[in-house]
Amino acid sequence: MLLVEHFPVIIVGLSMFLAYTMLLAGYINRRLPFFMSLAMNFFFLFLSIFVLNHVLTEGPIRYWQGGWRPPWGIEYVVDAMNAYLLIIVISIVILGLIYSKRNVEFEIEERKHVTFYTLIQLMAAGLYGITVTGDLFNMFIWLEIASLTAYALIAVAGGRALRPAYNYVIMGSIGACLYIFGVCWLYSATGTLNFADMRLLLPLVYDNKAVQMGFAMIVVGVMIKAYIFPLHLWQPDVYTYAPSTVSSMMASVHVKVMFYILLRLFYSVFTLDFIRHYIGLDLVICWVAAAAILAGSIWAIKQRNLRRMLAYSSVSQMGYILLGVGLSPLSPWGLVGAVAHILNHAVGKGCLFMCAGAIRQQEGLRDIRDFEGLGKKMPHVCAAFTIAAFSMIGIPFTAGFASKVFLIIASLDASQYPFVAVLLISGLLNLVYFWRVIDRMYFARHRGADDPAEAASDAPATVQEAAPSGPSNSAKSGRPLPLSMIAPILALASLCIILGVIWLTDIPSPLINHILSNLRMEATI
Amino acid sequence: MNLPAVKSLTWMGFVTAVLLTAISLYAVEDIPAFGDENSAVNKYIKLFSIDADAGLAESLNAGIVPEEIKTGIYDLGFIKGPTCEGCQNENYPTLEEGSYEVEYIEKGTWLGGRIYTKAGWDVLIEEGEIFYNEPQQYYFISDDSGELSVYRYNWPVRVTERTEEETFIINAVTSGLADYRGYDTMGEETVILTGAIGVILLMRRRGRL
Amino acid sequence: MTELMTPLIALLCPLVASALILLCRKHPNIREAWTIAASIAMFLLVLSMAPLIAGGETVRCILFQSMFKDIYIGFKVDAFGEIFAITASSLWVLVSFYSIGYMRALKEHAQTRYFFAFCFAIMGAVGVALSANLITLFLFFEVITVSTYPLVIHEQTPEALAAGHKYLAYLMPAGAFLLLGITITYYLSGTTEFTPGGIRALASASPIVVTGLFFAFLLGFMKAAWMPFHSWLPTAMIAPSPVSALLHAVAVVKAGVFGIVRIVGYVLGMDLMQEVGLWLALACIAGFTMIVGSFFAITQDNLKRRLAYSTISQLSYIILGAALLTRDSIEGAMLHIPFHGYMKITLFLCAGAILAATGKTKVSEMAGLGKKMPVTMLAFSVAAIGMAGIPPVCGFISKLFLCKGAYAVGSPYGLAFLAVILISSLLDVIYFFPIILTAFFKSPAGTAEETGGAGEGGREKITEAPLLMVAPLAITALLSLAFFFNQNIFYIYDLARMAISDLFGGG
Amino acid sequence: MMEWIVQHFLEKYNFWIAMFIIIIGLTATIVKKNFLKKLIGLSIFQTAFFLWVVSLGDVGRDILTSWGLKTQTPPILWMQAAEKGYIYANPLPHVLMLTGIVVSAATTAVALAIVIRIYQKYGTIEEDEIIEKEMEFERRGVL
Amino acid sequence: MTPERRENKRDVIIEVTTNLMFPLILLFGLYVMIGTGGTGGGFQGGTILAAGFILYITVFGHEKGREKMPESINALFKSLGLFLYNGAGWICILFSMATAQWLNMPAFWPVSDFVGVPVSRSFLVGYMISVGIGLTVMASFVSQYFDLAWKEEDEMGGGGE
Repeated sequence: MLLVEHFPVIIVGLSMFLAYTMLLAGYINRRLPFFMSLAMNFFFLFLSIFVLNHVLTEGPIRYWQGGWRPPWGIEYVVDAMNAYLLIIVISIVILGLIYSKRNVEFEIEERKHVTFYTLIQLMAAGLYGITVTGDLFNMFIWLEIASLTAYALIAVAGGRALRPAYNYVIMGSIGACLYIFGVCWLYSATGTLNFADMRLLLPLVYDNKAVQMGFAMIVVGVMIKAYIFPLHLWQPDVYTYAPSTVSSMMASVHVKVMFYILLRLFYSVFTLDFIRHYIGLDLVICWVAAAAILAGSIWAIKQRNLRRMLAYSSVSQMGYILLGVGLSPLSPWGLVGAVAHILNHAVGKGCLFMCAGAIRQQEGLRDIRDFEGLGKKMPHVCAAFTIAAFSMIGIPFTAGFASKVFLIIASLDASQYPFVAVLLISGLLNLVYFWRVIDRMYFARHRGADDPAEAASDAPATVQEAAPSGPSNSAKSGRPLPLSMIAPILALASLCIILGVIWLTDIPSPLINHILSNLRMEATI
Repeated sequence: MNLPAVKSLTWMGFVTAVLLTAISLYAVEDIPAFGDENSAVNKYIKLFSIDADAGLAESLNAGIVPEEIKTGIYDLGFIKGPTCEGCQNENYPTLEEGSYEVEYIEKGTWLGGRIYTKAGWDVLIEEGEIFYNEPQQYYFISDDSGELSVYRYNWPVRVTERTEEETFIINAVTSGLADYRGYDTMGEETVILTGAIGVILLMRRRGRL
Repeated sequence: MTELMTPLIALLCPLVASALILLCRKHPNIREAWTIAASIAMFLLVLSMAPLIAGGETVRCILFQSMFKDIYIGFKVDAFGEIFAITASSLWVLVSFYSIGYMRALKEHAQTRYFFAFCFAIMGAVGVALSANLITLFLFFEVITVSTYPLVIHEQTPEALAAGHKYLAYLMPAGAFLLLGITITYYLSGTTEFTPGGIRALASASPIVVTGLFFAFLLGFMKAAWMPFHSWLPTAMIAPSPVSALLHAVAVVKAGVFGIVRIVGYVLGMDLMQEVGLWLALACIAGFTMIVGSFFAITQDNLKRRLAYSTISQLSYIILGAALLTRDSIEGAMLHIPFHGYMKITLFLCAGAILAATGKTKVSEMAGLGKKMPVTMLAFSVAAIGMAGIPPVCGFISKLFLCKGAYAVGSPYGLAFLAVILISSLLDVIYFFPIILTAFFKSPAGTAEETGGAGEGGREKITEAPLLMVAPLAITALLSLAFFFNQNIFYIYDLARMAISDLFGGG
Repeated sequence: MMEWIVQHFLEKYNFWIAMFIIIIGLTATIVKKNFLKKLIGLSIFQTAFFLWVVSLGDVGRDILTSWGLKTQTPPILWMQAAEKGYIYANPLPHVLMLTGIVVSAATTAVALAIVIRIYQKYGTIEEDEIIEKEMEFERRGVL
Repeated sequence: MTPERRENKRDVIIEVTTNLMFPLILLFGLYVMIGTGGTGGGFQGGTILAAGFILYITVFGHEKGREKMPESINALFKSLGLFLYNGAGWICILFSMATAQWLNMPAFWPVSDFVGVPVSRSFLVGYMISVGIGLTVMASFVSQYFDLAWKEEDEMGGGGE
């Protein structure tokens, strides 16, 4: 067995091992866990690059836990999609850790840091586990680890974060239970839990009603976790009040990994043939995604709290990815757009949430209307925010443009013309609510109702608006931001531009073709 | 969530209840009956069935799996074969001469802790020495009502047969928990630890952590 | 077809300059030295390609292949693009001198941001000129849109912000429509390359699809300020004068008409336009815009708004020339791009100079300025005469070609559009000459000194604007005179002939 | 109709009992305003679901019907099982659900911790009152 | 979970009974954990141990409970159990096998036979795992009980928005 084939399980198991050790190391020195976690995650990034290289050159890695061949034992499958996602998750976790060092010192009392970082590491372990596993029930375990850590990490902010955290506990548990419920229905029809084995057995029982309903239950359960539009009710409050580190990590990678479960289910367990012909769900998915895109953008326009606005923007951006998935049975470009947007949105939204946390830490500002002249006070953060906002809008030479073009081409290729209009309109809506912030930061001199967008949003916004207006009643450390917080923000912002150029070239096309073939899409680009 | 959201939650609750009822009414026809030991969960899943002409039964009695059944299993992608497209080859063995053994089993016999409600042939394919990592497939070919149905055995059959010689544990639940699916259990313990750490993070007011 | 890195280097000049400007924001002189250096370097680089292209070559520079099959991001400089590139880059040199004088004379704030955004806007304009296919053109189009926003709202007053929002509200949906058109083109024909005479594969599409595609493109090129989608342009005149001069007389709007000519000549193709009958729709829009824009211009008292409406009507000459689909008309359109650029920039620079010197923005206040600032007003008069198409200014040449083209159409439509051209030239006379008359021959009212003294800055005596502002506008005025006598400065005329022979074949 | 009831209702009563309790628990989870009641509903939901999955592993129906009075035995291998004709129950659902029980226990612990924090902060665990208090906090501008 | 705290009245019967039962409960927990023929029963045994400790804490209060099970020891147990479990896998990785084979592959039979009971060659790691699970479960439940049953008015909320 090659050494590199051990790397996925080393990444997962060692990150759990690391978490147990961090708990004990907290007794020696409270700063130690952070540095251990940072160093080990760099090591994991190193390993995951080898994994991606091996996958692209040699083919997928199949790793039998305990040496038991599937379907008797648990199998880890790492193909191009996993390796790609694994690198994204690890890099964002590393940047989030670097960012969190001083931000957590500001937001959370010092004696809780040990358990905080232990939980962050456990959440990372859960995300890595979901990414590499090849077994439906094993995936449930990692899902629960990631979710439990997320509940606790959100609630630690205390104050207004408690009730959203509790709502998230309830909704998330319902989602996980629906997931495992559906898995057991599939199990009752096929008697196996392994992805590959189930993919071979399922075509025999496609017309089995338990299989169809189990599929629907899994989809609903995962959609709750990934806050697809009708099921997103828990999300905005959570992202608004959670600690900045946690909300940036969750918005960038946590939800992507949750969505990856959906991808894996669609492409590796079931087939697009099943989704189209046995339950006819592909266009339903497309329309749900369109509703998510428009509704999320429109709700985001009505917000005044920056992080709440970003939360609703995430709802609409998840709609982009879902739209790509829904279009993929008709055109490979849909899957390309989804895969590309998973990365682009992780980078851009992580940067935006980090900027929100940084603004709150230095200036104590949450309300968009208080942002006048911020471009002078914190130039780096505002520049990064602008670039990431451009990426969200889809301005050329930023990352978001590429995925928008892929999705438009996909919907033309699938001859689903309404979604072209939806994509273009949502780009303009993103422009409206992000440009408001940029205006405030750089150009606005006078505060008040001179901004038409805001004057329009006055009346409805008062009901569901939560942030107290004005910088008066909020903790703030007037000191300028440390480098350890600015560096990840700038790194992500520059990644937005670098990716925006790279997606225009044909450098990623081998990776994309590998992903398409590993997800059993016939067509290549 | 704010007040309108709470109201919508109420409605969502009732809608969920109705939906679950409808789903169970719809899907109950394919849920295995209570205590059915032939269900896919408990014993085997039916792959396909071919009509039994005379040759097949003799060749099976002679201990040779006939070509029709081989090709049928090939086409499903379970076994390394000429027509196997995109199946997990390295997980599944070939169905060559001598790599499997066939034995005929009467109706109603108890064997290995399971009961045969149909007469048929047990086909066990394995390669390599009897220990870890050898590819294995268990098939059962029943000859009821003039046609041969090919089944594939599932987890419990294989485990209840092999657990003692492989894991030296007579308790099949424990061997499944700690050995066959031991990684799940490690994750489970980690979940417990996670819960404890989360409670510490939220609640603890004194002490070091 | 020669492979050169020149276009890439030419586009890197403003990019590098913008970074250096940010670095040197503490030292104004060094900062503006970078602007000057970059503008001159880019002009020389663009000009260095001209003789090659005028000789019939095409310079191509492929940056990278994109993930879509046979679509690359890169530059292909043909004669028509070279004309626009030369215009924009040469005017940037003058305007950068001018804007230094302007910004310092008025002691504007945020000058670093101004020059930074200016570099990006010019990069966008030249990139549009040099781009090889629609995708590349779209990338630089959006760069123009985003980078001109800080310039438009440079004042940062609520009115300026409202104007900026209006600007975005028009141009961002335009970008969406352009993207739609590009993707439809790729979906129909599998390529977005500019090919003289049009993309062949589009000819097989159904007329309805082609019509929808054409109007998507037309809405996408809303930068051309064709009516009724024009009102962002006068609103954006709240920007400082150099911005209005370069961006709203040259870069942005010319990029729009450039795109329309590209669509007519190089994407849809003349034959398709002819047989689907789209040329008539386009020509009607253009003629409507010419006449109505001129009437709007007559009613304006604010000088810059009057110039803005004149821009709207003059741009439609180019659109009309492209729409008529004859050799002479398209040649006239191509010639009108640089000629109108030089003349209109002169007018805007004069307006800025008047504002800087006297603080006057209204036409009615300009009585007697001709004696106080003779150079400015002379340049203004030259450009105004050219606008009206009266020799000896270069406006006459392009309008002559347009009239020949309109006559060559032959059908009653052609004569009608000929009449439209002549009428709107007459209207030009009507709204420009009062300014000249007021400035030169109308002596100010009895309280002229007080009104002059009451000008901003409380200066007692009105003199010429600083030299940095007067020299560029004098140069542009002289250029627009010189183009009448020798159209081949900067190889403009050869390039136009070459573009025509590309489009129509033969010579 | 009759045989549908016999076939799909009486012979699958484990499924129906489980679904009944699941629906009760899920509805309580979503509808109740009291946070502890929500949690109780969630536990009911999960437990009923475990009940069903474990009942999937039950065997021996055909024995009772066709082969006289033999019964199943837990999957602990003992020598005489085969010749005595006992058959083993399916171990896998037990394995899975042992894990699931632990997971639900951990979830309940974290949820309880959050509920206690909420009680310490707001003095109540009724969602409506909490929301009113939050509105009031906003008006006063505290926190 | 009423916020005001009642001073707990001591009750001799309960305390004496608890003192008697406590070691027996622990002994029974240990038996369930490692006493049966094979491995397994880690979770159940750990739960029984935790129940014993929880009974003791309920009767004698937190202070004495912390004397019986200090916080640091608790955290040590929590991690130690998982070290045992996880470490079993790491040993196998070091020998370049697949993880978590619980050492009963032929390479390890001599070790197992040297240590082990003849019925079970996976004696070594089997018991490692049982004890690990038991330790983790016991420590986790006890610490959860410590924290959840902790009656103390703390500051309203944390640094959340």
